Amino acid sequence: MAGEGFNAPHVDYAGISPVIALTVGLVVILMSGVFGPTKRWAPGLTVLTLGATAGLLLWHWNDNISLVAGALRVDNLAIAISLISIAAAFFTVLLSNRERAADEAGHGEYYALLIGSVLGMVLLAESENLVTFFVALETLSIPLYILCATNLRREGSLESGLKYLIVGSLGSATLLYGMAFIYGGTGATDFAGIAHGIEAKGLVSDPLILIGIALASVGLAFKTSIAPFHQWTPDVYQGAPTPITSFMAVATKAAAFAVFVRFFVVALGPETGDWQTGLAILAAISIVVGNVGALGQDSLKRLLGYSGVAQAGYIMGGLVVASEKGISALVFYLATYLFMNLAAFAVIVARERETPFGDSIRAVRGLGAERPSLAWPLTISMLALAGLPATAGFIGKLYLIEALVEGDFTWLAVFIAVGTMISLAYYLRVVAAMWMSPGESPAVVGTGATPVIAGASPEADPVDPNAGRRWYLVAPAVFAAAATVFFGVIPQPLVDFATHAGSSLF
Amino acid sequence: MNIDWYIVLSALLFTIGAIGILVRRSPMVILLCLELMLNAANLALVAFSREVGNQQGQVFALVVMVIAACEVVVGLGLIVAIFRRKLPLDVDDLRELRG
Amino acid sequence: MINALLWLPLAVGFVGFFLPKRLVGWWATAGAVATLVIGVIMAFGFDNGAAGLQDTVNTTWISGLGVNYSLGIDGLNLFLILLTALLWVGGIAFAAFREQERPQLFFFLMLAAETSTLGSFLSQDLLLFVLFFDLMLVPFYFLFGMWGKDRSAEGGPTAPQATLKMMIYTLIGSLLMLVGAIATAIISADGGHLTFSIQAISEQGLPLGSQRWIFWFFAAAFLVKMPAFFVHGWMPDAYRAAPLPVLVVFSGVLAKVGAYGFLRVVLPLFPEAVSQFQTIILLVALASILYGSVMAFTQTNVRLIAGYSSVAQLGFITAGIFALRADGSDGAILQMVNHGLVVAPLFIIVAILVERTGTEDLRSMGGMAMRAPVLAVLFLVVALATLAMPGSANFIGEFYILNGLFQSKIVFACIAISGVAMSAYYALRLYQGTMHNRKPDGVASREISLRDGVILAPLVLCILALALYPQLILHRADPSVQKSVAAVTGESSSPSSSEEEVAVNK
Amino acid sequence: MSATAWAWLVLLLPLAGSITIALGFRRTSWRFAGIVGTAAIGLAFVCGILALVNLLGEDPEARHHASALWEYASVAGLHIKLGIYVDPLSVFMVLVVTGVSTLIHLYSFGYMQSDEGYHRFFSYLNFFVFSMLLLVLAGNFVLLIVGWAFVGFASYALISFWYRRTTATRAGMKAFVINVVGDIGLTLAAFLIFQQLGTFEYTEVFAKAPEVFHTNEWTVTAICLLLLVGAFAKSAQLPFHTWLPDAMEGPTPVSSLIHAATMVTAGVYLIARTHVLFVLAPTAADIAAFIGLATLLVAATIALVMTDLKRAIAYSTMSQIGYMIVGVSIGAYSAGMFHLMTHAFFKALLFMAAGSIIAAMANEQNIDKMSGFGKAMKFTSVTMLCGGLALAAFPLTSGFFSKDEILAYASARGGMYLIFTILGYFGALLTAIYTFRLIFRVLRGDPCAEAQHLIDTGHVVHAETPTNPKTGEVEDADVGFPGTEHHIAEQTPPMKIAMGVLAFLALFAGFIQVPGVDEAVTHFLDPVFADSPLAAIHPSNTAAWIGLAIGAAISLAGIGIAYFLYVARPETPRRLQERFSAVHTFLYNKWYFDEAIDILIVRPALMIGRFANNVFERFVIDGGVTGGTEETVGRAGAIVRAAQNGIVRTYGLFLVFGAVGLALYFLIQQS
Repeated sequence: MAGEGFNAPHVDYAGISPVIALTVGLVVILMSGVFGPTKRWAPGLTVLTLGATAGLLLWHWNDNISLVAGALRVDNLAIAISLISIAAAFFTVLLSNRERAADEAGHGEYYALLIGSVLGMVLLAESENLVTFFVALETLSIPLYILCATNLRREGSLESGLKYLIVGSLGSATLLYGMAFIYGGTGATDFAGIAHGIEAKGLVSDPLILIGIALASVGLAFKTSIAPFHQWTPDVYQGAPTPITSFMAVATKAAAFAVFVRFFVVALGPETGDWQTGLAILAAISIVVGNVGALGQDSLKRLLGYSGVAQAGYIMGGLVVASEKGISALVFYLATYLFMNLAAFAVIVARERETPFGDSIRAVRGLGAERPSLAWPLTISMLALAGLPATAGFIGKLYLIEALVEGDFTWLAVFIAVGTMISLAYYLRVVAAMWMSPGESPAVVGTGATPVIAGASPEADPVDPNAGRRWYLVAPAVFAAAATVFFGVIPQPLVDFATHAGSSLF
Repeated sequence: MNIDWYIVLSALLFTIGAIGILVRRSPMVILLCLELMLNAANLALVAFSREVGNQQGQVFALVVMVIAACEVVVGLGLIVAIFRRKLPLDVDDLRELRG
Repeated sequence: MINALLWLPLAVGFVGFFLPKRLVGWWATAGAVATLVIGVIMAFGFDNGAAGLQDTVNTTWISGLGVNYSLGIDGLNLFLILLTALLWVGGIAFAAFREQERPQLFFFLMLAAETSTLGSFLSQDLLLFVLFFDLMLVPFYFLFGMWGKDRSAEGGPTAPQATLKMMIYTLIGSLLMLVGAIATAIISADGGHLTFSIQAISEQGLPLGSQRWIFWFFAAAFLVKMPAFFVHGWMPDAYRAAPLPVLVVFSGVLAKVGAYGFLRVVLPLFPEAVSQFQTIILLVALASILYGSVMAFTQTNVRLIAGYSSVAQLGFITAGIFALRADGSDGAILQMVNHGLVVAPLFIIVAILVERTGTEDLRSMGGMAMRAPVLAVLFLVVALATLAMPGSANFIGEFYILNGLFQSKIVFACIAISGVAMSAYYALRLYQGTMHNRKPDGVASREISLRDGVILAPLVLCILALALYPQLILHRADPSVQKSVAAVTGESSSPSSSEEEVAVNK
Repeated sequence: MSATAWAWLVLLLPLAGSITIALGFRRTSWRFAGIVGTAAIGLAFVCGILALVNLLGEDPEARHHASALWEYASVAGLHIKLGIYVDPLSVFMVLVVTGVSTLIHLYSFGYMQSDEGYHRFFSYLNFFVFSMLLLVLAGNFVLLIVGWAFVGFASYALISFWYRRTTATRAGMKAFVINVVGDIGLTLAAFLIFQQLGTFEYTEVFAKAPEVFHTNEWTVTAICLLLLVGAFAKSAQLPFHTWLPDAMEGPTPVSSLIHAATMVTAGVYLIARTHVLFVLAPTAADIAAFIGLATLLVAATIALVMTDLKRAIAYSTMSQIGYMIVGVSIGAYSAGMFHLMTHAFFKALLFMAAGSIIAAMANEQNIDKMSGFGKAMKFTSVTMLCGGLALAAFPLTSGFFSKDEILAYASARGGMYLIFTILGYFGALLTAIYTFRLIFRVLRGDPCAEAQHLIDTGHVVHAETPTNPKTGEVEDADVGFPGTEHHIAEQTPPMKIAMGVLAFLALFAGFIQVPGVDEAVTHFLDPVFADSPLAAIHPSNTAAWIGLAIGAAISLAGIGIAYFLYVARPETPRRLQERFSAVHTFLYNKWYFDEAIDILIVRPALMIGRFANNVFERFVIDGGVTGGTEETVGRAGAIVRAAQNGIVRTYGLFLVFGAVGLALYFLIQQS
């Protein structure tokens, strides 16, 4: 129209530079996949992208800026969580080395999808508006649906992909519907506006918003695999290619919790008292369900899936109290969770490749004698997950419990204690398998029928008898384990990191 | 005209979609039902946007359509893959992972 | 100095990994001896009169969480530390004399266990105490599980099962204690500066309401550890599984940590709750005494005789503490040391007997005194000390305990003392059953080897020395004990003593 | 040097002896052990004499000294010193103990030759003497308990000296456990004393007790009764006596030292020592007296039918201790102590004699199999006769004076205490009978095989394969005596000296305490008991002499009856047995005390134990506490895994339900 100049929203390119970096990286890798063989340098590019992004994020450390008309916000919480996701992605790249899934999907696509998912996570951690929130969530999920299914030769892989897709979409649909209601109730999509709307009316008045919150929290609980919305977790964890599982276990949880926190603390901040108990109950349920579910699992990935449910319950504690300390504890725990899990998954990958037992617990029997360099990391990670002292896991639990008790949720703290106690039964089972039972001679068991199908690389990768010595598997395991112990003994740096992240919301 | 009717309709659609997912066993149909649910949400969004009188809802709806498309594409891709693996196209038979 | 005492064993253990298999045992022994020497030196520097802590260390560990790294020595822990150092020398040396598989790992774990045990005795920060308290279990988990005895042949559990049982049992308490500890700190701080320093908290005080439940969280941890009657379910399996050199230190020291915890933590921090639940705990103690004794004289497995006898002994110690009189607690401290000093040699002797006879069944032992007079004499001294023969320090210990109990709760004392008669029976039964009567075939009645003698003799000498001069421990422990007890009774010193002064003046 | 210094030396010497022998057991010869052991005790005796001299040097009121080495365990208001208390009473005991012990060591020197465990034996024996001296010299109740328990242990160790004999080990265990029960009694008494008086020191206790307690106040009565538990357990009074007969499993010198002369009389000493308390608690004192009386009679009756030589003597010991208990309880302190002394002499002597005979019988102890040793073993039979006469209170022997003094006192005290006099005399009659039953059965008659063998060859017989006379199982030789080694019974000089000296004392020791003439013991002990009102009571000399006359008559009568039964009409006993078979079996089974205790205490305890072990531990602890938790958790796990059925639609369902539930929760919680 005449006379009316078009005014685009001001965009702070410095602020969104990490996002841009990721996007560029994604496009480049994808393109490189289109032109010519990428097996060699796709991983390199990925690492490069991740590194760049990490750098850009660190550059914004201690900033607190709102981007794109309040659609995104870069603050320490976002950065911290993004860094965790990126670290997870980085480890995943290492673990994906010589991974069959990557070959079958084609490396360009595989790593592009990985970056895409990371992009979603970074956005999710930053998002401060229902729209960006939803978009980011899907950007995170959809690549994962595919990645889960990339190991085409294994039925489980496809199955997990489809299951994840169906249940996941159901979850996001629910979430979306909840968002719609919240929008309807408050007339705003940005968290600040929602907070205003709620403050104006008060939750009590408006069932619309209540239902909205309920549905929204279902969606979030689904992504963070909080019981009873956890059921995809074990199946998908087991079915997906192990590197992807490790990525999901840590990164997805981290990002989802980030937005979980932001949404509840910022948007629903004014009415804290109304949702705390609800979430606390969810947390308690998942602690119980996760821990008892993990008992007697033979698949390590499945076991870790259930344990992930329980851990999510613990982490939820940090959100429940919605205090600065709580959020810090949550971030701290997520950070330690990164190390604890990756150590375990690295070992599982190695054993998958060098023994015919896949991810069954049989694969790690006698590991202590056979491969100490793998046994120690797995042991440490198990002890840490069980929250035993001198590991970061203990400090994490301590942090959470302290926050809970301060926030008058001592009963949830007791739940954590009891849950931990049950968890010993399965964590130590793994440890016992490694140290206290003789190794199984890898009988020549076929690695499962691998029908040759179009679109998949013809060569089925053989069991690699030396996987346990590959630097790209041992190094991550050892590093993660070392970090777990280090932060168990000298937690101060990580505590500071967490407190910075936590304080940014208040 | 009162907004309630729109909400009721969208709720109806949403429920139909949900029930569809719960009762149908063909992945295809399930995908359709998912579409249905998302569109129910869209309807709600648009309606609300009219009520509260800002455009964010409608923008949101547009975005959702894109995302819905992506989901369907991925879904179909998986279905094709499953089909090529000669696996049953029945979600109930895909239960190797359980327990 | 105190840091050296605490960390030296661990350091030695680490170095052990880089030594050849032959040497590591001796290296470990040397390390343990060095630790003992440090301990003795500190004991000489100890100011007997003082009630407060001496040569303390206190630095912030995790600022955000109010956790300090603070250690200290006073009358309560001085001799327990010496006991720990001494018994570890015995246990390690005893193991060093024998073939161990994976010696580096074995001795590393042993020394790690020593460090964590010393830590729990030394730490003056509530959370540090809890940390070490839990940490103690980890090395023992591996020691029992990896070098333990598989009982599945005789219908018992395998070593890993037995240890898992122990872990879960003991961690029930410990984890609840973690929650309790945090709650204690937060409640006592309420809103103010958060600290876990036992000193500070005890000055701050807690409201009775919170004392009540926290008391039970702590009591659970300590009673399970002892073990007390009804939560001793882990003990028989664990004791039968444990490798004997490890059992020497385990039963010699770890049980005491629980009793020590009552004196160090529970009495000063939850005085009202203590006096409120005194009777209940006394009942538990009484049950432990009777049940332990009764079980001890029906067992036929020599390990279990010793094991159940410790249940009874720990019952006495608990009773002494909860007499809530200075003399009772003084006796308890003395008795902790005594019991450690007798039960450790007892297990060493049991180990020797098992080597000679090839069985653990008392009924198929006997008649060894003839060819092994020295062993017989050493055993006799130990046995007499075990049954608290008047003239032994154990008698003085029990005399003080029972006197305290008698003056505060006469009925309990009269029932408890029956345990003395029973102990006479089972201790002699153990001695006669192995040393006297006919020698069954297949029992190689050989004299104790010089090397084992070198280990056993010093311990027995300690027993004799203490028998001549128990005052050594009593008057060093007394001031601190008076302090702990005064926290409950609220009097500067025990009522009897004041009345005693009057009486003397009269 | 002061009396206390000598007393410390008295304590030190036996301990040193014991340790020296123990340490030297590999390198030194058996002679060395024997000499060192005997010498140590002998020197201790000398020191005792010197202490006595010291004490006599002071004026009677000042004849008590306390001395402490160091604070043994003194915190929190308890003051327990390592201290001794020297006064006429303790010195008197010291002299008796060390004196008799010296002789018995001398005897053992010969008797235990050829025993593999020679060093062990003397080490133990010295340790026992040390403990006994600690007991009598202790300056406070804690140290008393220590000595009390030490002698208990020593007695255990020596009873089960031949530890390959299950009979011996079992007897030892029995003795030890019952003695521990006694210790517990003492300990509780100590606690109560501390509660009331705030001290354990003798001097303070006895000083304060009269101020604090009223007569027959329940506390002081309780204290005394608890003390009595200890005293009776040690002195084998009813119902704690059952261990004493079994204790005869030990070597005979042990029986004569511990289970006749010294340890078993500790109870008497205890009552005398704490007479202050008993004066304040007359009820308790009377209870003690009556139990003593009962024991006296019961034991005497049993002794009448015992066929085991040593056991018979053991029962007579019980009954003689009964006399002493009666004495010190009713207030005849010095009389009681005097009887303690004389009894030590003649009973030790009797055991020694019995020992030689048993040795000559190749460890056979059954008197039915013995006869005619009068000819075979002259010396032994003479000494045994001396002992027997003293025990039977034959006129002018030591036992004659001591026993009658007690009874005279009882009559002098009058009232219900006359019972003690009357029944006491009855007991004396029984005593005379059973004593001479033994003597006649063993010494007279024509020699049995073993005796004959001894006469012919001059050597005692011994079985090629020695067997345990109790069970008949074959001894395993490497425990030594009674081993294959050929050993001489009475011939060795040391044994003869010991027996000779004791025989002399048994006959003539009485003359130091002749009523109205010289009452040395009484005068010496007077300062100790001066504070007791009962000490004032004193039978008039005439009464005492009348008593003696009656005693003499009874003793002679008893001997006469015995002669009639076992010599003149040897078949009468059998007829009596058949006539009163019920009575006989009852007595022969020792009034079924063992059985009663077995049913009332031992079996229940073991049953509880088995129950706890097989039922409680397995089902409640393992099944209930542990298993229960495991099961619930496991069940929950099963449920969760069942829900995880792999069908995606189920997951959807859960998700939807979850959503609905959550929505409802929010709505309800809000409205």
